[in-house]
Amino acid sequence: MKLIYPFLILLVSSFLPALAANYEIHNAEELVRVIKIAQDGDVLEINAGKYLINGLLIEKEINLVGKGFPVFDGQFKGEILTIKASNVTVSGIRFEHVGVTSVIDWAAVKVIESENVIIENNQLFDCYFGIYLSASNKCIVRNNEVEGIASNEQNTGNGIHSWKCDSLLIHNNTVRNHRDGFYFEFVTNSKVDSNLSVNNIRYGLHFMFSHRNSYSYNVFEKNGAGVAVMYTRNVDMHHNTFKNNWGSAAYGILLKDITDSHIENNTFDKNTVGILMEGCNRIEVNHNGFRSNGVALRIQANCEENNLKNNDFENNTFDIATNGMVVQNLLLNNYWDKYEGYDLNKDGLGDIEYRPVNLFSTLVERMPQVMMLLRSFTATLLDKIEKVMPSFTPENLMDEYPRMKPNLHEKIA
Amino acid sequence: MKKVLKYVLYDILKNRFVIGYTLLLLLLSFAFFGFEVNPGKGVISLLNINLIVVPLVSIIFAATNFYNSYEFLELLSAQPLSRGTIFFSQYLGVCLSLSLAFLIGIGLPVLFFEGTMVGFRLVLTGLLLTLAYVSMAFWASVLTSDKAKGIGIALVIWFYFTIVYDGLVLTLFLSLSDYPMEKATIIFSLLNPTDLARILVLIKLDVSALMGITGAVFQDFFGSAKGVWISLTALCIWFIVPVFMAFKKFSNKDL
Amino acid sequence: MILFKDIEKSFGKLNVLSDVNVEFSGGHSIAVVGPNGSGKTTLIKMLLGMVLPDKGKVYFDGKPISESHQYRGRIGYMPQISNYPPNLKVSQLISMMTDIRESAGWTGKLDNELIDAFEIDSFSNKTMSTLSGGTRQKVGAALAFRFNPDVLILDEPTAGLDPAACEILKDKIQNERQKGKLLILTSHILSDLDELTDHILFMNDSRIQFYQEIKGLKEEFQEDKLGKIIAQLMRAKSKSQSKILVS
Amino acid sequence: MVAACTPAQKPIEYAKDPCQFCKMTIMEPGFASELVTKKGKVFKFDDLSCMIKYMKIEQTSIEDHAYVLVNMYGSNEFLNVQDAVFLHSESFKSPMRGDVAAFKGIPHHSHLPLETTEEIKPLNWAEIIKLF
Repeated sequence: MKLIYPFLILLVSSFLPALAANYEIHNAEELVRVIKIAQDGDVLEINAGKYLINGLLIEKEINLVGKGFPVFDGQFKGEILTIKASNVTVSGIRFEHVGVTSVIDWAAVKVIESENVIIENNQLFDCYFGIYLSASNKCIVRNNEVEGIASNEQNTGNGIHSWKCDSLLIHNNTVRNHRDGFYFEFVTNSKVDSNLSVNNIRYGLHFMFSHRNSYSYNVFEKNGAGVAVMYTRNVDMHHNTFKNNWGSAAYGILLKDITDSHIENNTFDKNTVGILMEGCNRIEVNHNGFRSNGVALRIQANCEENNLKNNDFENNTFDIATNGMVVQNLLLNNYWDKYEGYDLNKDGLGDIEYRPVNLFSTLVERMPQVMMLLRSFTATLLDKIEKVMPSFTPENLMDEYPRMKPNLHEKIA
Repeated sequence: MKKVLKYVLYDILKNRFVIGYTLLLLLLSFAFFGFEVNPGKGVISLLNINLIVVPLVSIIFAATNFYNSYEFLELLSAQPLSRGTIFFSQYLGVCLSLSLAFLIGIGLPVLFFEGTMVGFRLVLTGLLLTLAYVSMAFWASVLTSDKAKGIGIALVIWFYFTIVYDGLVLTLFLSLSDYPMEKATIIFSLLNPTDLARILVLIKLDVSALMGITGAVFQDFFGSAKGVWISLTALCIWFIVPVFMAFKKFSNKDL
Repeated sequence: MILFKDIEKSFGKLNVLSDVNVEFSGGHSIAVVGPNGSGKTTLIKMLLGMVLPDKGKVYFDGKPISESHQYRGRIGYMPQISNYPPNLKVSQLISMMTDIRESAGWTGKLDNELIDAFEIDSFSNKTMSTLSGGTRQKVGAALAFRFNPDVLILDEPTAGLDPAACEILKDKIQNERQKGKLLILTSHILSDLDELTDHILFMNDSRIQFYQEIKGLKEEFQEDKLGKIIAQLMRAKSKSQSKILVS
Repeated sequence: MVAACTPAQKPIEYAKDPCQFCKMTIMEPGFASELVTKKGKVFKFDDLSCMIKYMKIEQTSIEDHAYVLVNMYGSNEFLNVQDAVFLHSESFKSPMRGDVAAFKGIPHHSHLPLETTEEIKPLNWAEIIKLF
């Protein structure tokens, strides 16, 4: 029986388009009625207007196409659309007012155990969860604008939420004022690119146990705690921008238990901590720009075999902070604006090594309140003494061939 | 008082030391802003001048000047003037001339190169530090009639607030790391004018770092308008209390 | 005019004035005499309010001087060493003193006799630090007399002055004396005192030994020169008390 | 200073305080927990599993602390862990997937987000420690 299903789908999709019906929808009753009679492949053109809808279940392979942004208002009563069918398209619709429950994660659009669902060009406003993909594969979520209401802090769900999915494409969405902008748990082989995640209460992007995904050209800005990436292998993060993530628990990226991953060509601007690495192994951190962060990189002692090459460190309060003595990581050919050495042989590399960890930052790791003495005469004095005879800072954590000029040509704006 | 102050100012403003101090600050300002591509770094260098050079010069100059003016103070006290008039003319004369030197030497270049909130705070706290250290110098000077001793006390005060105090705080933090010290950071900051001035500038300059690690109590305090007002008030207390104590002592002092 | 009543004063353990009770009346010219460290300077400073008594009070025209500083507007004081703000011009110093007196309520005719006699206008554009000690003394003297004060306190007035200036100043003092002013003088040059004073306040060992008219004293000692009398007195004192009276 | 050193529990500031162990921001009241040392230092956690792991790494136990507290499920009210009854089920979906909820007594089944058929055994602190 199960084997026949794919065949049926194939049959339907190859022969029915010509037969697919087009429906014009003008109100909620009509929508409910048409969904009952519609066949796989049918297109429902939904005209502008207000549709009071909640708990509308779609179990057929139909296309919902909004014209002039019809408004689906959930009146805080529950979910708006629940999709339990593959090949469904939802586009051009404005979803509003999804209610909050502690038990069920109500969403504006929830996709359950389906494939090839496309959700695009929609607007979501004041929804508990925005778009929620559960155990679904090969779905596309693109060009959506998701905006929560930030005032009710604990009662806001995630903007775009995926759980147990594979091969998703999340492209060019904007998420604001949700709990986590993008949340992925047990998601694999997916691509998240060109999204904008701003002002979310917790994380702009948050994923756990989600292997072999790539995140590129996204911008994460002013999120309560930046971006958190946890318990994951084979992550590829490149050309992202992490900026203005401020707070006692805020990070450009919080990397916890990540292995065999690439973080390249990203920009970290004005974050409390650019990257926090905890329990991370074999990560390539290359060609990133760290500018004006409190701490550009905080590497915990349990990180090993990470490579940091060709990065630019400019105007950070601390370049690297660590809580251990021996750090088995490689620093090479980075540009450090605090480097004071010379390049006598003119090969573009400094003639002596650079040690990015200073004594003061080490003391701060031991006792955070010491930060009160930042840039005091005493702190500066201690750093100078430590530089002459290192005894507290990790001796082997150094860049042997630091660059004299930034790798990236863009200067600080 | 205005009458006497006017002549005290005539005298101090022509003082070679004050003129040299103004020129030194000007030179440093232009050097720091000129050599650094990034004005933020210039501000950091100037902050160090603010925290080290300005207090040192203020306290030493004020103390020296007090002793050098001793006979003049005697002469004034034989005139129909109250002790208060004599004391505050001298005090304000020193404060105004050093403040003017600071405003020309640091204020103008900062306004020109770094007319931001950070720059404004730098100048404001530098001025308040000038006043605080002049006040402490006066206090030290009225406590002892011995010039060498008085200048020695002034130097010790500067050394204490610039280096020793922070060293003590550091030691205390590291040895008490098992205890909650969040509130202590605020108290310790308020008890040293130099630290207070530094933090008021850094909370704008290194905001991302300070937000992170010091803990919520610290950042909530210094990051809030209320905290900034309390800090500024504390800085004012740091110049009002010593000068008041100095004045009290001076009023009952045999010249 | 000036009354010291039950004055006690010590600097730390050192007793500098004890049981001082004396009254100075207008028209007297008083020589304050005594060995070094006997309390002369302290007494004068106390009258000017620079030194505060531990016990007792000083009255000026019946009012305690601790209550108001206004009485100092009626005193002209010429300090022993005149140190003035180094960068102030002579003219500025003079106008400062005028400002101070005027704002303290002084009105009257300025006495510019000494300013003219010392030709102070000729160097009034110079700053104080460029003047010699003697020239500064001239400025100090001129300022003391300038506001026509009822009381003149002159601490070693002739020290450092050239003979010509000395004579000018002495003439001026005599002049003011004749006007009935109260004069209080200290000097190491005893002939000056002989010439300029009519009363003697002799201090020793922080106490007033006696205060009387010089005329009577001379008769008592059968001696015409004040200097000799004083020398005699001091010798006698140092023998009888076997104390070393050096500062 | 003396007052500051008397151990006292501190309320958790949600969406602001970080978890001491996993560094994540504490968001959900129902699962947060807190350690107060005898010297008065406070550590906050977003998930009971974080607190237990932290205690194991630091090799400390209840005896070393002035308070060991956990939020009651669905509220931000603290409960001493030794007075709590714990339920462990994946349906709780706690922030770090410790999936343990704490209660004052054995709760009514209908108040829980459990699948109707799910039967779970109440656990005490000693048993819950062994889970992580």
